[in-house]
Amino acid sequence: MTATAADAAPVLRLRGLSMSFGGVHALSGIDIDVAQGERLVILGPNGAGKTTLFNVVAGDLRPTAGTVEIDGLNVEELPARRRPQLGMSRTYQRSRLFAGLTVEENLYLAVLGKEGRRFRLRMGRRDAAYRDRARRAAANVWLDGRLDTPTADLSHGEQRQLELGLATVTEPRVLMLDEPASGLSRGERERLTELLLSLGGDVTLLLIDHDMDVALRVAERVVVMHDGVKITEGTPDEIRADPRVHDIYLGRGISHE
Amino acid sequence: MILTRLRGDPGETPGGVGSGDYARNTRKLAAALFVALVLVGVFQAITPGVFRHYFVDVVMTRSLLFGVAAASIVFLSAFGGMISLAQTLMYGVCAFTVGNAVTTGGSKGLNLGWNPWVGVALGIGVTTALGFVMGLIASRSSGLYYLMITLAYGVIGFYFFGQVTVLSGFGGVNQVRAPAFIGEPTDATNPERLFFTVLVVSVVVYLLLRYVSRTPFGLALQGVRDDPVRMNSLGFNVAMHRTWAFTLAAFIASLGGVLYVWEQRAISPTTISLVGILNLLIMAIIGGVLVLEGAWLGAFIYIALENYVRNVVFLNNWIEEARFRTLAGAIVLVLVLACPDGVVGLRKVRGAVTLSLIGAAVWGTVGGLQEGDRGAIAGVIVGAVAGIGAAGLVGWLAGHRDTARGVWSRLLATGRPGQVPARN
Amino acid sequence: MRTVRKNSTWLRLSVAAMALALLAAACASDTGAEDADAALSAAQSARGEASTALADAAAAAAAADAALAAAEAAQAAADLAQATAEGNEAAVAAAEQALAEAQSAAEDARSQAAAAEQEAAQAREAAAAAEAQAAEAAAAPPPEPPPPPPPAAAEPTTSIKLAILSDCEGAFGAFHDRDIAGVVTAFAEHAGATVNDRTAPQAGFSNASINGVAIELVGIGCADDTAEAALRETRRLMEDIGAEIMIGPLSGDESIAVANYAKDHPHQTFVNGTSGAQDSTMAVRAPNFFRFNGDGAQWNAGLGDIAHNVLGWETAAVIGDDYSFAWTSTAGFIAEFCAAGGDVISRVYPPLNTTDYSGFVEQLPGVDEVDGYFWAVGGAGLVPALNAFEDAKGEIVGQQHMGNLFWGIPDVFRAIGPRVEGSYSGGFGNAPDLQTDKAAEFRAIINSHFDEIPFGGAPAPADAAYFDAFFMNYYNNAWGLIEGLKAIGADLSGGHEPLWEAISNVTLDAAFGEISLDSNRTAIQDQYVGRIYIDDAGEMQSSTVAFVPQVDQTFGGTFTGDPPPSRDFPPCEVRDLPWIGNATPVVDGVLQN
Amino acid sequence: MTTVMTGAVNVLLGRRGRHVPWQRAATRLLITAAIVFVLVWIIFLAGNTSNGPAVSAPSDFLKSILNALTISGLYFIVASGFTLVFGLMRTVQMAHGSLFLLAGYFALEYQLDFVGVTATPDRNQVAWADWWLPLVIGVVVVSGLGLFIQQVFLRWNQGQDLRQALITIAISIVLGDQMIQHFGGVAEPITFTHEIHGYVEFIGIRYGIHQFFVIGMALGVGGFLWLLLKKTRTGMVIRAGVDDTPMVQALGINVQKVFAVAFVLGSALAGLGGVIAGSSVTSLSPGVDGQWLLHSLVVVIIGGMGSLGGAAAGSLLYGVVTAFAPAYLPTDYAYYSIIATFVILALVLAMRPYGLFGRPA
Repeated sequence: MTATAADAAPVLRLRGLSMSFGGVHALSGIDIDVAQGERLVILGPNGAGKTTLFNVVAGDLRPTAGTVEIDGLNVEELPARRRPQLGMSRTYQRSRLFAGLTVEENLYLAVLGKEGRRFRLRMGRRDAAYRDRARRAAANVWLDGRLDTPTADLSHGEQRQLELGLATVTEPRVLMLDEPASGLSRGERERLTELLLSLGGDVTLLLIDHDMDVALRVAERVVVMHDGVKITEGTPDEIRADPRVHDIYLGRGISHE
Repeated sequence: MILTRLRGDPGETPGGVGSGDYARNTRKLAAALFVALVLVGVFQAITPGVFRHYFVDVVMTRSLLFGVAAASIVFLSAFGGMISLAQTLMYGVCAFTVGNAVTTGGSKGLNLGWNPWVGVALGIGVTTALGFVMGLIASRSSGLYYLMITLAYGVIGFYFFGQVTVLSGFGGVNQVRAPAFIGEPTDATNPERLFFTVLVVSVVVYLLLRYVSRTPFGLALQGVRDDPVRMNSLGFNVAMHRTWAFTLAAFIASLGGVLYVWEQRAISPTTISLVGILNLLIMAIIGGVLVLEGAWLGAFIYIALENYVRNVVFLNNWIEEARFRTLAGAIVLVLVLACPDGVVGLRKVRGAVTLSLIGAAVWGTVGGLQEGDRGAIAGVIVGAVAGIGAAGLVGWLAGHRDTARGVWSRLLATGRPGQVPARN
Repeated sequence: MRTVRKNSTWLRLSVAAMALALLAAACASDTGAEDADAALSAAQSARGEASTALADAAAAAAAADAALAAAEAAQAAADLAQATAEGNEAAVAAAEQALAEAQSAAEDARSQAAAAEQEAAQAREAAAAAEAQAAEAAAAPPPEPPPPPPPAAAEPTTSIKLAILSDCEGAFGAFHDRDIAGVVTAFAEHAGATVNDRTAPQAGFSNASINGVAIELVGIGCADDTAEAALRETRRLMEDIGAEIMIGPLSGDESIAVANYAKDHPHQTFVNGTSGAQDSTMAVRAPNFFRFNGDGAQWNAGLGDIAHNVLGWETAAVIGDDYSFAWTSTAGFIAEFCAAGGDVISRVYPPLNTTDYSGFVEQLPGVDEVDGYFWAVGGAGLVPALNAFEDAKGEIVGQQHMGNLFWGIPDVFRAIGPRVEGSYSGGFGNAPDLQTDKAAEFRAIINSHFDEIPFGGAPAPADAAYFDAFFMNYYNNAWGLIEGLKAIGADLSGGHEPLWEAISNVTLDAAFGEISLDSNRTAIQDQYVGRIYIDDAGEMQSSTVAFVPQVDQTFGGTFTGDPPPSRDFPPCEVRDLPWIGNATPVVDGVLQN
Repeated sequence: MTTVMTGAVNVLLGRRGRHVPWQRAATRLLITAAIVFVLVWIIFLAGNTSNGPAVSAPSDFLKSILNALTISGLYFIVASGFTLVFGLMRTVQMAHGSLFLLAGYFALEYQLDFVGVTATPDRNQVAWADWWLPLVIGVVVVSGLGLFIQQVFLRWNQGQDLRQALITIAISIVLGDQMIQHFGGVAEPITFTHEIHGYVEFIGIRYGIHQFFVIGMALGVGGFLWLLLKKTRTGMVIRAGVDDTPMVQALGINVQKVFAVAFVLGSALAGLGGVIAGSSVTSLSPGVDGQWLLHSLVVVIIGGMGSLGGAAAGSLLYGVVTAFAPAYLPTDYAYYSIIATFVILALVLAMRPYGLFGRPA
């Protein structure tokens, strides 16, 4: 795939997406198109609805209104567990790992989840291949030395790496990362940025981050949200220049985290 | 999450479950346990008559078969993160099915009079199928909710068998035949056959569950235990994993049910009443609900106490006043409060072995002097358990030693605050 | 890390050591445990209070003498029989003479044995050497016994091990001491035993002997009203402690379990405690399970007759728990009421443990649609069911209601409350208010052996047990066993079959009427109907109002065990029951015949 | 095929413009069908049943409804305490049934003592205070015991859900055993005072005033709890605590005090239920504790944990099942009404895994 972001049909299309919990409108009328291979960053202060948006797109929550299309297919009623087969994967803001299993087993489960045939009571040749993939993916997130370590024994940084590994091991077409850099050291953030930039051109990336360094270096396009509403979108430079963004976000968000 | 909470200190590394040193040590415990069991069996086989029959025929046999049933609880909680109180019902359903299928008359129930093996197959089949249905209904719940739903299953099941007189009624099904190779109970030539059967089934179940935990399904199940939300987004059907796990547990429990009905030759609703449900849970708790081997260990300790505690004179007098179940409740209370990993967790406690050996020796001697051989056996067992309990308390105190030290320091220190070691 | 490893070593050591300890304990405990005698002597020497080898020898010698004398007596008896057949008077006289001689010889041998035992006791204190000898004797390899362990035929039985099973927990836990007291009193009265503690039945008895054979109380089992616990305790008593004969259990389901166990263990003998399940004798039919009390149907004999012929009910409705005991209980009423010409127009069986009885009580006909109601609801359901009846149908009038034995138990009918005043009730076959010599004698027997018999763990006067059917049933069952043992000279050396034969033929001249056993080994006994009244002090009491002689378990042929009583068996039909119209009125405890 | 089915179902359920996966739609359809069938059965078809179809025996139908209301009221009183404790503290109070029974026993002992009898008195002997005072005593005693349990065993295990459940299980075992020891095995009832007891008859139905009293008490408890939760500061803190305990803590409110209050309240409701039920639908005997623990469980599983409205809905539904099953099952199967309980549980869980008003714990 060599098509540029601009002329490709949107791989992900959100229309009028709304989500309310009781009386609280976490999302209202979000419209976003993401093209194949695009790297989109969603910015916004705490409580802007970024993670809710992710949850809705990933299927963990069912939207109150609006549609989610992947490759033109309506998926908003499709349970989350069906979406990896469509090429989606995501990470979570706080690591959601399998604490009782080793690094390799964590990654193996991710592969298994995508490839199907899960209720087997026998390890087969296929599983050997899955494990190979898992080990290779571990190397991608610099965890190849820790394959047999129980996840619970990993450091925080390593857990974030594994979190990323779980999302990338399935070689998704749409990769959604929820604050992957949170809690990482400066060096680790550097490596993370490199990793994200090195992703293949056909991988569509959605990224939530507070960290402007990572976000704006990685982003091709930025969407800014506030109070569940899309405020603006544009290239990183446009966003930097937008006074509204300064008002709602840069003014308070950048000093910490 | 709920399980890591059970293990006590929230500060402890979350979920060292099934991994690391904890798991490796548990493996060793398991190996030792099974070697001991096999030794008992072999010993019984090569020296007929040396062993007191009662110990093998009743205490060991019952320990192992309840161990199988308790293992299904432990399997669900250790690998699936679900505490199920429906396992007693499951072995009851199987026992009732077998009973209805094989009895020939003179008993309550359908009295179908089928071949015992057909009955066994039917019992296991029915229980497993029921396990699937019940598992499916409960599968979208988790945590405490799962515990409550399964408890409701269990209690409803008790009323069901008590009230549906076509299948059983309050008096239960009696005169259940076992297959010929187990032998009739009147035929005293080879009473340990049942023991060996139960031993073999226990070992097979243990190995099976260990094996399952390493298969794709087993690993996925552990994933569900650790983080169902993530499993869902990775593409797993969490509810179905819970359902199949519950089904497998029902299958295991049904094996326990078959063995139970072979041993008792009868099954009645009171067996699966709330008391029965809690008894099985107590066994699992004594063993430590997160360690598979603990199921058999817990069952042994419970059954041994149940059988021998009355032989210890001083305890017997106390129990006459205060009742056995009070003792059982107190044991659970102490274990849950002081030693959430169950007895298998005691290896962390320095001196547990010494204490239990001393207890066994002292009480064994006292019991032997007072009551003869039975007193000796009882004393050894009760003493060992008491030693374990004491160690648990000591260990618990040790776990809180900083607090204790803090209190002492504050009491003893003279105007030198801040000297309290704040090690954690 | 290091600590963990160290601990794991500890762990391995501990498991190994515990296993070893267990093995050692189990091995050391009893070499050759199957041999009853060897086990006995091992246990005795371990306990340091049993006979020395010397005593054994002396007792054995005496017993041998006794056996010799018994053989002579038997020979003499045979001669006598032969002579009688021939009609030779002289021979009869000679044979009688021989018999008398043999009997006195046996007497001598018996007293000799007693003396020898006494000697042995003295010798035990004096000779420490004998102790060693005893140990040696005990350690000597016993002859390899055949796998099923009946005692070797040649050796005389020196003692019989007895166990009692009762409920110390569960719904009947409060009766534990009374149950045991029943057995202890029977042995004290009929087998010369000494009551160990006149205020604590659980201390048991000692020195019981029949025909020189000691009866030793080796264990008291504690069940909780469930079959499983009863079976567990039975196995503990019989297999661990090694009892040969057990008296118990208490409740119906327990007794079915125990009867089944008995059937599977033909080298032991079981005598019921106080349970009244029909199945345990009629369906299970174990040859070694005996019951000197009636069952749930028998206990209602007389009620149907009174309902139809005294109260003039033409129609009745029955309501009972939906399980076998209540079915049996209502079956007794239905069979008799219909036999007498009445019609049962409604049978309602709410499930046990029903939370809300209103839906079931609705199914009963109204108070003006039927002449009367028979109640066989028990436990926690009885009062709520009556309350629901009041709510749905109208006030309860004593004349319109009857109950089974539950209405006859003071604690229960007092819980129901004064509204059932005037209603009739079934019973257990006891009638404490009966003014007869035998009843008075029974009461005196209890008071002569016990000062106090605790109830529910609290001290209570022994006299209170007289009113308790549980006590009476345990007493009668133990007594039946004693009579059976006496009939065979307490000689179990040939296995238990002779004992079974003997017990089957026992007839007890019991306090409230003669008790004998039918072919299913259940009592044929007299029954009494009670009626609830309120005494001058305002207390509810039950007085005996009718006496029904010799009711058997088949209920005059109504029941055969197949089909068992159920929701719709027996059907309502006019039949001939021997006791209908033959019930004797009882007024102020005096039979009016 | 799927689309057609989904579409059809959507039309049927009146869901405009939304796709519903067909499994979920089928479940809904099944449940709708089940409800419709039950209604049609009760109203028109129930021929071979003890009550008969509602159209031909309307007074029986009304009677069943009244019975259902009475038993629902009792379920509600007991289960509301259970659900309150769970909602706030995430504690499954397994000793709830034991407290229920214990309060009953205390009330019984004191009632007998006050009336001056040793066994169940006649209603006319029971004066007003001879029922109300024992009620208060029973409730106060188990409230105290509840406080003791909470302070001694549960407080320092806050947040460890399962451990707390196991602790209360152990406590219930000990309590159950000791109650047999002290109060014996004979079932005994508490007696309503004659002021409460009495009957009204209308359109051929006889209905007890005390049954109305039970309904009234349930409404009173419901109203009290509603006022407490909605209108008082404590209630607001409790509600906030249900939603987010750490947040409340962070606001500087003494959560421990609120926990203690809630636990005492929950225990008191168990005790209140025990005394009222012990005077009406049950008598006090071993095993009743487990029975009412089951009732509490079923109510909150149906209604959803931690929700007062859920407890009310669950009680009502469960009460209807309890009262209608024996009346409207075919006569031969009326004995198997326990199965109806299981079915209702299964249906609710199939549709809403956390109960009608529940949320994931």
